[in-house]
Amino acid sequence: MMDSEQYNMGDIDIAWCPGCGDFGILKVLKEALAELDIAPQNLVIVSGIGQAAKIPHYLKCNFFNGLHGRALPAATAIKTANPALTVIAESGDGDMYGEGGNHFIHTIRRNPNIANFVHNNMVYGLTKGQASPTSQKGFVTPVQVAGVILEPFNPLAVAIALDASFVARAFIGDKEQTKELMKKAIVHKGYALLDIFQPCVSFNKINTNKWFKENTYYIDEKHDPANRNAAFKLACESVKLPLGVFYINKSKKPFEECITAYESYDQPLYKRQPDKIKLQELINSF
Amino acid sequence: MMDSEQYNMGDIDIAWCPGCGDFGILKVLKEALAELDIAPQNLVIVSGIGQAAKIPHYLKCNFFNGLHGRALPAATAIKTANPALTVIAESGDGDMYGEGGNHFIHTIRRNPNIANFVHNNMVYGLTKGQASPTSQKGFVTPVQVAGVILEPFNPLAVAIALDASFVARAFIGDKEQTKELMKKAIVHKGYALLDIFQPCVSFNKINTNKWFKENTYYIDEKHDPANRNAAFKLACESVKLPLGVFYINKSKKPFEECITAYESYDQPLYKRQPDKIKLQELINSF
Amino acid sequence: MNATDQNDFSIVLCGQAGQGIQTVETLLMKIFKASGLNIFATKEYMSRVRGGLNSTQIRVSSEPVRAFVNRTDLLVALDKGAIEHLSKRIGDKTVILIDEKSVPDKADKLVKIPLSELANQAGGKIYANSVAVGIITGLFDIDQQLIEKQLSSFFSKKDEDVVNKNTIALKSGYEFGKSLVESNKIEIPALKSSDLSGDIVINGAQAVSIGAIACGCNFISAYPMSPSTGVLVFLSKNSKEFGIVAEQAEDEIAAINMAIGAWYAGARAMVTTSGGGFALMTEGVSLAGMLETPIVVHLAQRPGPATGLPTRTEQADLELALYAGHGEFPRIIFAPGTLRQAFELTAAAFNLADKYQIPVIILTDQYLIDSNYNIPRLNIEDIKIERFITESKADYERYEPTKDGISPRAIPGFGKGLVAVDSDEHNTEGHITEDLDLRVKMVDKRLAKLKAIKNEVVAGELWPGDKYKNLVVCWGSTYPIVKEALTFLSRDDTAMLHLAQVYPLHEDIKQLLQKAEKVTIIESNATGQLAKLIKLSTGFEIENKILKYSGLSFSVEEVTDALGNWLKEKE
Amino acid sequence: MNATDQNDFSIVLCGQAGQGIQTVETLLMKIFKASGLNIFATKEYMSRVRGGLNSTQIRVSSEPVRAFVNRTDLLVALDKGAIEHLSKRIGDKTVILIDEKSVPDKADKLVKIPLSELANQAGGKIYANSVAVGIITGLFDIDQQLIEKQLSSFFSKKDEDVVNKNTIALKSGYEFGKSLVESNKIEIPALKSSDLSGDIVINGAQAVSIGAIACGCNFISAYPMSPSTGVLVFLSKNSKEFGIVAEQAEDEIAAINMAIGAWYAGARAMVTTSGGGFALMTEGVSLAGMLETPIVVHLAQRPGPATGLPTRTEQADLELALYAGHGEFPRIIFAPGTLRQAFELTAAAFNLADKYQIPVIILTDQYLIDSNYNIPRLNIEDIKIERFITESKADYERYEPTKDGISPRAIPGFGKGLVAVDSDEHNTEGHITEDLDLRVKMVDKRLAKLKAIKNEVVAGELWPGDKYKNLVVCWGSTYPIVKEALTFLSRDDTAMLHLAQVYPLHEDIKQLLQKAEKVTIIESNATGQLAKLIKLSTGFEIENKILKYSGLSFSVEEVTDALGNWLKEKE
Ligand SMILES: Cc1ncc(C[n+]2csc(CCOP(=O)(O)OP(=O)(O)O)c2C)c(N)n1
Ligand SMILES: Cc1ncc(C[n+]2csc(CCOP(=O)(O)OP(=O)(O)O)c2C)c(N)n1
Ligand code: SF4
Ligand code: SF4
Ligand SMILES: [Mg+2]
Ligand SMILES: [Mg+2]
Repeated sequence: MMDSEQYNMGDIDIAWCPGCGDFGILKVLKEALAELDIAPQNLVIVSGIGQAAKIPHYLKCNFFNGLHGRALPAATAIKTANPALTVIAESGDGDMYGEGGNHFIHTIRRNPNIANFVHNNMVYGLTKGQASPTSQKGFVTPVQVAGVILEPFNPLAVAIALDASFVARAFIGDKEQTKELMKKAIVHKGYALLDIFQPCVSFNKINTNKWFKENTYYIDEKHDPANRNAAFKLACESVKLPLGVFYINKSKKPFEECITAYESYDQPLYKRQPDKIKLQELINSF
Repeated sequence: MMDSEQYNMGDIDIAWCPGCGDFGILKVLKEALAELDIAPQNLVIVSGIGQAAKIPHYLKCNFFNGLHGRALPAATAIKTANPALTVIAESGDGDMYGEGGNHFIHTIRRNPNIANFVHNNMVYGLTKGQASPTSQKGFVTPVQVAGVILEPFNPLAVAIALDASFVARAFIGDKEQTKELMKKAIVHKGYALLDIFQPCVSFNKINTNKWFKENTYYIDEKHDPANRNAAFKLACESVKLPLGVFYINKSKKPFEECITAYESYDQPLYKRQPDKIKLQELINSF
Repeated sequence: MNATDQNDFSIVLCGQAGQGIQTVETLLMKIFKASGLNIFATKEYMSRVRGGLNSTQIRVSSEPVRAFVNRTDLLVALDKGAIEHLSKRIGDKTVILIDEKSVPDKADKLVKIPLSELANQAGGKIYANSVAVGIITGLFDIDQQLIEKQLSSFFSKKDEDVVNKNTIALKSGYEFGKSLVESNKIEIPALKSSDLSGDIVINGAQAVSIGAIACGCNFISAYPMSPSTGVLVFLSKNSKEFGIVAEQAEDEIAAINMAIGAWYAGARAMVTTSGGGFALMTEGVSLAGMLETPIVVHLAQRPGPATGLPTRTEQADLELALYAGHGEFPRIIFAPGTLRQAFELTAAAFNLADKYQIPVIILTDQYLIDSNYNIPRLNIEDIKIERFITESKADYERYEPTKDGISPRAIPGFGKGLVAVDSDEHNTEGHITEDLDLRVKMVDKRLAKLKAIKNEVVAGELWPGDKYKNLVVCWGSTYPIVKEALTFLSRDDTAMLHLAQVYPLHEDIKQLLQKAEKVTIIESNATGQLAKLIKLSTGFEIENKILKYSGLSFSVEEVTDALGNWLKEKE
Repeated sequence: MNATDQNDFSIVLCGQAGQGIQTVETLLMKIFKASGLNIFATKEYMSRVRGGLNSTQIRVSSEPVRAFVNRTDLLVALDKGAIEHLSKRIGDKTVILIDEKSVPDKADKLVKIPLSELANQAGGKIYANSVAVGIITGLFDIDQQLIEKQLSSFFSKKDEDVVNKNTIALKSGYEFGKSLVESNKIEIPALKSSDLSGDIVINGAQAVSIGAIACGCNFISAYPMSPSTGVLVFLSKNSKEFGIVAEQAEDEIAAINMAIGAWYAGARAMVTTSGGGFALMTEGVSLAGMLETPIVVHLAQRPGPATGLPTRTEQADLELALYAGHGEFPRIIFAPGTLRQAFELTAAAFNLADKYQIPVIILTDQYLIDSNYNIPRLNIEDIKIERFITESKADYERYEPTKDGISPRAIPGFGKGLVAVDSDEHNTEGHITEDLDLRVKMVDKRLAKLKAIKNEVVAGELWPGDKYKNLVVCWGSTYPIVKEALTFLSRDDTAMLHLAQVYPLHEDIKQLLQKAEKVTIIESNATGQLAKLIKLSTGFEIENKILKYSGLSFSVEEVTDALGNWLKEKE
């Protein structure tokens, strides 16, 4: 086990609001990585744009802080180009489920071996408090002046509907459990969704730390994560929101292991050179 | 009941392949519209790009044949701008679930009162036979040379996961039932998904008419469409694919009825003029 | 401390995000303006919700003021870091007010104020803003009753206790402010007040929004993105009152396709976005071009590429706006320079989009959007809503050939005909075609509209007049900055040519340029995008360029200096 | 019937989509080339899978041929509608072969052929294609053994029965074809054959694909879109053999973000798309600009706006390619004119993207993509893969300042350092910044690269040489068409200037233009986009423009006529 200190950036200015749940996620992430012995050099965090998406700036790692909503395609490609890297795609709920919604559903189908951490504060933080796809009905914002009227996006139910290989939810109010879930998601072979409830102290005065505490509970140990229908039922619960691992499909092979590009070659792409002899033969055949 | 003839375009050149399931859908659509007494002038068909998306060119109606993948936002806006219109968003599986995937999930959340007909031939027809999101594993194409490796997109399960207000599937091999399902989808108040199995005789030699016949069955009448978990279970079935109405959520109000723009005004937008007095007051208040 | 003898005074408030500078700014603007003083306020802020350092400049003046100046007469430092943050804008004469509790180590010439103490006395830290408002209004000796009126209307929706505590805080600040002047610690210029009750104070986002509503905008679909979100917020807020459909879309692609769909069905729709969002709308812009469906785009610029500096300003998306969309079709691009222009041109955008059935883009930027000043009340009677919808006959054809390329536009459900629009090349009925002769006709039809469009281009504005040897070209938000710089230089041989419509360019521009002996251009970008467009449209090459792309707007002084140097060259 | 005395012969096959013209085309190309005749083939087709009318032109010649001609020497009408469809390309001398069963009502000068009869005799309708191949090869009296060899290798993957039936069909057609010549119903020019065994026959899509693989492309992510899909198909097909990741993305936005991610991790990645798809990639292009991550884009143009004519050709996305992306950053744009250039410049794109860490766009069009001709075997030894990846040290900084703006590029997992890239404005380490002085430095750094880029611009090609009074400018796919037109006009005072790199333009171009007394430009678009770019870059205005935008390529005759008229003007 490494020391989580090695991820520390020293005395930096963190742009999050005091009291934000993002701090907890950052701390837990470092610990999870340390406990899994993942060296910063072998880690790539891919993020989009938003408050959550700033996270790679606050720990030592390789990172790709790309466009709003577009972390998953970049993360998939990075993992595919070099499967030896540990790749985490991490952003906010608006980023992953709003702007990035199409990549969310198709990355689940593609099933690359990456972990997808979504800071779900049920609001757009960075742009100052508009509704996010997960905002609850009635949530009033400067844009949703009469309250949100859209059905909240249910990432877990959708992931289960798409037969995702790993589907879980955490609440950063419980750091220990969040860390354990992060670790499970990272070591899971295949796409692993971890939706993390994260209070936004500046713009979400409804879904506060207290609210999350009161409105969540841990899934019973008896729940069999291989049971898709049971997982779906849990995911649809809305009175109290379950936390923990909802669903695991162990039968799936990750994308990188299925594609033909790795059938006859196993080096990462950066080490490859085209086979000149074969290529000349191919040319000559025309 | 009107005569379905009134939708006929006369002697036109239809760009579909002889034997294509799209012909059946066109025929049935005209009949369904006639039986529902919907005048061409009050109907808007919104489509994207693809073989299926050419459908509005082949019947008399108002239409908006927009961009590949973008039928749903346009359809939502059209319905919202003028709720008196009957609006159908109709396109292929690639269009609706691939390029248009993000709109698919968020339109379900938004729940405008439109019907969404998806010609699901499990392939990209117009661009000559690449895999579509619904192509089954192992399906070989010029691009998926070693066969599809991605999990097929399950539109019904996803729609149910998003608590869509109406979710159904038809197979055009059975015209009567397809017509009935179309009618139900159109009269349903709110977003109504009808995924229609449609054989593509040119590019899908696996999921043929015969295959669909052998691999589908009608949902038992005892199934309660209000039961979301049961609906989900049905949607996940993959040995034989169920047809019929999977899920109806009657408690939902359509988008146009929830927005504030129609609270104090009820004319369609094209008849509105800004309230000059109020506006001048607003200006003066700054 | 020395008094300033100018007739305007620049106050800068600087503190962390989340400290409520916004409140101070709004209150001060209201109070100053109510007391008959002209005001201008603009801000620069970081892309974060709390912490960091943001600042707002408020100019108070006897005369109308509309531009950002580098000069700071009074800095109210709500945070230690303010002094370093604003070091380039602090001069010898700057008076710095700072809380006695947070004086930085090395700092001279500071005036300590009991900000936190007075706030705590009033009830807690959060009242510091009202103390600050009190101090500043005390310095100016503003009528107390007037202040109280503004304060209570500002807090009208809060409960009594809040209003009382703020009043106490403000009063104690006010007394302290007065004492600073009385003890000669600060000298405040005697500003002449005048009757400004016919004026309103708005910012760029409001000007655009009001222009839209006034001209019948009744549909907005957008995805939040700084600095364009204000327009979505404004229309959402007024959605019920004015019957506007205001929808936050799942992404910018949905937003523009919704807006195009809405126009098709008879709405007057717009989208509001910034560079990255507009980039995603590129295909949609092309769709509008092909369908010949109107669309109004408000594009509030910020520095790129990619995410760039989300809350800063730049004028570097002109070329993107010009060429966005595959294929060839006409468009119109406005770049308002003043709040009044923002109002008028946004309104005009709706009429022109409707008339020519094309995309009309309003290019603003963060500086314009976030700048406030007082202007005479906008009168909505100045705006004429022109609609170009026809009731369809049974044999209606959406793309009926006409001389000027404009086919009468019907909408579904209004008339006996059918309205068919198609993103493929199509025949006159809107049906897909592969007839290549027809293709040529349709391209010509679409492009033909440019001819009529060119007949009603907004002319460039020459200021102070049309006698000049030296010409300073600018566009968009720099208008008031350049104007003030020229006023300052007061040379009767030099004029400004401001372009509020950047595409198509007015045909007189070439002549106006050629008339000058010397021409320079001022742009907030690194490559001189308008200069390129002018070269392309007129053949005239402007070699001297004054460019800035730090993310901060030009200041009057910067432009004054740059123009001063340029005027000296080869003289 | 009259014989042609030219040394090349233009055959056009026309029938419905789905009738298998593609097979006839491929087989004929193989057979003619094997028999020592030069060939050129291009097609025009409708955006549908079955029905409609598509046609393929095959030119057979003693000399290399590379361009589309309007002249049709022999039309093989596989469908009644063919004659009307091709009416503009049927001349007095055109011989039309048509199945005796489908002779249209009003048609003269037809030669009836027993197409369906012979096909049915061989086993059914589907053998009509082989009968057609037989007839045409019979006309040319091609060696039968050679034909059989090609036939069996073509059908090598089919079962014996299929091969046999096709052979029978072909043979019966062959006999019939021979009899047509023998009975003087058709006269075929005596074409000289030569040894072409060192040649290959490829099309544009293949040339681009081979260039990419040869230069180390090992990642392609794309969304299908005509006419760009061929490149995705080619790389997918060869994915296993060459270890290439080839992934069909859910949309174009995913495609470009994948490709950028792949480059970041050390791959050599490309996307292939057409106008509408590229429009969606606009934000991604800007991302590459900001991250300074290389990206190679193959953009195969088709007529717009919006969906336009999906299977047709145009050159109207140059401006989009030039300005796509918000903010300001450098890029390179190639527009190959020949198959060899398509190969070489695609390869070069990878090296240059890698070297300068910028987007490199290869602009082709449907005409180039779907055109085939024989060229000397491409030699992959001509391509040098240049990689610019450094192994990182522990203190590695991704955006280390350098003189030329190019920071050494490391990749994650290779070296001791960390590789951080950021779409926000960033410091040298790749961390987000709001330091506005740094912002200016970073903009300058990114734009500085343009200087070095300008030092290795592909020069325009002057043909036949550099002595001219009249200059004809063109770019991209029209190269061979213009060349053949000039050959035909054979004026020693007139030259072609072809630009295969359209951005940045080579600095000599201005001089080359000024040297001419008269200049015209040939473009497949409606507004003269290259002419505009030339004006912008050089100040030189090309007033005479020869433009076509019907969706069909220029033909040699059209260009010959247009140039002929132009040359006559003011002479
Ligand atoms: C294409 C594009 N559209 C919009 C934005 C503006 N934007 C930045 S972050 C954000 C939403 C942030 O919300 P979320 O992803 O939930 O993250 P949070 O700030 O709540 O952590 C938006 C809309 C952008 N940067 N790019
Ligand atoms: C932005 C964009 N990308 C790609 C295309 C090309 N394209 C046209 S139709 C189509 C797929 C059609 O498949 P589907 O929607 O399943 O319809 P089908 O033809 O099978 O009925 C594609 C990829 C396009 N027109 N626009
Ligand atoms: S705005 Fe909300 S999510 Fe963002 S840092 Fe502040 S508290 Fe956290
Ligand atoms: S390609 Fe397939 S889906 Fe398209 S018309 Fe032909 S059979 Fe139908
Ligand atoms: Mg959020
Ligand atoms: Mg399909």
